[in-house]
Amino acid sequence: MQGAFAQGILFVLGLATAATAFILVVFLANSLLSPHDPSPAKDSPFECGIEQAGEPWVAPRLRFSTIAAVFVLFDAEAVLLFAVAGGLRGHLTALLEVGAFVAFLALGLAYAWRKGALEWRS
Amino acid sequence: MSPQHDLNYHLAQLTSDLDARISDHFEDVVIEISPLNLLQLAGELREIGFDRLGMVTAVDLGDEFEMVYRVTSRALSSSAFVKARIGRVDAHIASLCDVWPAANWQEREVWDLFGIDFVGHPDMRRILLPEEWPGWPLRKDYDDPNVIHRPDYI
Amino acid sequence: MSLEVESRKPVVSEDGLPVEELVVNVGPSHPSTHGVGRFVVHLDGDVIVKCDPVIGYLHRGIEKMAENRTYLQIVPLTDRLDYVGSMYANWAYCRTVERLAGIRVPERAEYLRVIVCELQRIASHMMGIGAAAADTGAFSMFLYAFDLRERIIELFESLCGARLTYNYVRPGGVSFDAPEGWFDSVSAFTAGIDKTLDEMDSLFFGNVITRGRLKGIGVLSAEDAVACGASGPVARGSGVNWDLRKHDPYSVYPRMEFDVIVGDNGDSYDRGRCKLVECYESARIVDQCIAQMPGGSVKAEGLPRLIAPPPGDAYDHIESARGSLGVYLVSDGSPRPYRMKVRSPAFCNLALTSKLVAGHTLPDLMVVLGSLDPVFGEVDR
Amino acid sequence: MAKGGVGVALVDRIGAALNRTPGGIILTSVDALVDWSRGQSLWAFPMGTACCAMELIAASFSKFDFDRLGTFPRPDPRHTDVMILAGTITEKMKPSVKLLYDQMPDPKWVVAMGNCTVSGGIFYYDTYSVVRGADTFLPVDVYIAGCPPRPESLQDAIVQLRELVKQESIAPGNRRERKGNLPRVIAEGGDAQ
Repeated sequence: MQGAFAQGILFVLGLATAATAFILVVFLANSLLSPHDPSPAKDSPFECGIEQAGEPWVAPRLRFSTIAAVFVLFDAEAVLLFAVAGGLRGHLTALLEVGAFVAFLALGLAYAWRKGALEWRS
Repeated sequence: MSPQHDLNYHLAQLTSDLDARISDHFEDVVIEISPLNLLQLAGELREIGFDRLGMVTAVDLGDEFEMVYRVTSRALSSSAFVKARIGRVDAHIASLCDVWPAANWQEREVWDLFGIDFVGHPDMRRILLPEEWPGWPLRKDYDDPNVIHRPDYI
Repeated sequence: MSLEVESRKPVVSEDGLPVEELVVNVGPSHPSTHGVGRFVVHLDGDVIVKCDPVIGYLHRGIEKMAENRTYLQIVPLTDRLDYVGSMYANWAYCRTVERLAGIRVPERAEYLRVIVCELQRIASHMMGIGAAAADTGAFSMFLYAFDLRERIIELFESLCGARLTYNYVRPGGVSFDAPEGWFDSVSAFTAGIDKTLDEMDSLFFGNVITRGRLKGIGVLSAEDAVACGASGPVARGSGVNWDLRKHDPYSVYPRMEFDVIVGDNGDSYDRGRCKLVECYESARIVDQCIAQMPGGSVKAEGLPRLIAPPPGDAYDHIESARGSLGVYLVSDGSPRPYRMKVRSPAFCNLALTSKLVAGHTLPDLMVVLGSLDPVFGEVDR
Repeated sequence: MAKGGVGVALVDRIGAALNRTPGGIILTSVDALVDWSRGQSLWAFPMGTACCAMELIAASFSKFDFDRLGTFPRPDPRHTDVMILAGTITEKMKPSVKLLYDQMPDPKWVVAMGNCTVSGGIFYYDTYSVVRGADTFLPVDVYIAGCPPRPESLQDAIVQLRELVKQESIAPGNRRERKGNLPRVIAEGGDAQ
């Protein structure tokens, strides 16, 4: 058990270092070999060939906040379901418990849907 | 009444009210009118059935401009040219945007290239050339230093 | 030239709160404005509050140039007007010159002109539909459409040697007679076209995503279409039954058997579909032309080398892929026109953008532009 | 790293160091590798304004297939190496083209496609709003004649451009110096550098 465990750890460490090494080499080579010629135009935002019209920092619209909240809620639920999904196989009671959890959230979704929270435009 | 007869009746009535001169040109009718009652003529034509304004353009005749409009009536299946002459200095004429919205951009183009002002136009700006372009290019007396004129081979 | 910055004024957002608009330049260099148009879009969230088209980035002053060229030298200029459909751009100009100078065109030349113009209409529609499809994400449709367009360009290349700017239709007829076996290759092309068009129809217009994206976007009522001077598939998409080939017939179109495709609810879907279904009709016209093709010369006899029409003016127009393309010529008796005005359908159709787009979201601007299918050589002249 | 300051110094020191090795063998081999990889993947910014844009589209589609040359059209100047000027440049469009050229990262090249960009072409005489030739305000590397040029000649231009790419070097000494934005040919009275 000990050998297999160590082997697993070594494999993960090896993979991690190989990945970071590859990325570092690419970035280093890129920054070293490419000519650096910074100019104000290069830093200006690209807007189809015209200087930027107006301030980009505009307050986001309120109506997007509802759909964002609903998304975060059900995204968190999905994460929890992934965590539990592994142990569900073969235990009926566990299935019922998770089923109740999902049912409550489905009720919430139905309510939000009917109240029009999912409408893209009010 | 056949459409053609219907059209002649209306046109005859037009000449008396607005002293327009009617003549034929290939299969179209040419209505020459003074710029003062152009707007009234346009309203009348719209009632008769000329619901489509095809073309708005100007011709620089040297001492004065000639505005040329072409209107089409699908019901009467006939088309008519409307011509009006305006003086060269401080050229202006009534805008037909209220009668036919199609005139909006075409009048802006005539303003842009000829410098003819359209009174009552909702958005009188240059459309093709940059805003601060000097002069009116399509006028005959437009001289631009960096225009290279084509040598006369023939 | 000032790349001016728009002034921004607060607007009451849909949520009822006073919030500033975001002004975005969908500018001259943008993949889905089909050329160099710039649309200054005032956004509330992603809803377009106001869209102000700025054009003129390809204004070369062709009308001014025409005043210093003879009537024959202007034909290559008209190629560059509607560069996606140069054949019928030439034809519109040549018809006006023939009417002005009283030139009679032989029958065979008229038939060749109709064949070439109908093939050009299919090629131009392929460009229009393909670009519109690419804007909604269906890039494979662009490749399909371009494959069909390339086959037509090959036919034109074997006919007059050029791929895009043909200079083929001249005042008084056409420049070359059809080479040996050209009609057979055209017939082979039109025979196989129905299958390809059906495929494209189901691939793009049958697709549920396209229906979702295109239906109900940029609705243009029939009265607005006529009042705002729209013509061609843009007007016919709204139910306006007006096609110059049928309602103001010219050349040999009265002898042709074809029907006018009219949409019913005037949204981007109908405009696009009208273009595609028109291609079936064009193929039918080409077949009929080849069947009725007379013999004889392709150029008018006794044509002076230097056309100098009597003083006067003339206007003539044809049904191009974008609408009624008209040319108004004023002649003062010299071999150079005194004034040339091109009535450009793309210019008038593009004027509808700000009206059609208000209230839709930003991606719908691309869909509406795709359906209006502007070609900026003809818009800006 | 300071804005480009230290990075540039580092590159120059390395380039100079490689240069001092006997015969600069390492430098030239690194250059060869870098230039080869750049030449094989020149992403194009299609500055398509008029008819040549149609040929540029036709060239990048299935029949003529630009992609086999590694040239992929990208609508954003940030992702591209070559600006392909396709179509007439008018006075109103000129500042936008200049701005887009400046926004492209180095190393960058310009291909002037079609007579209008080479010399104003058919719109040379009698126009008030056409820029007669892109090299009056951009350093053009490859000129393609034709109105519009055939897609094959456009692709030949990319192949020729690879010769120019091979002149680039990471060491400051060898780097092909650009005399600002003035076109080299006209700047030195006609003798191409």
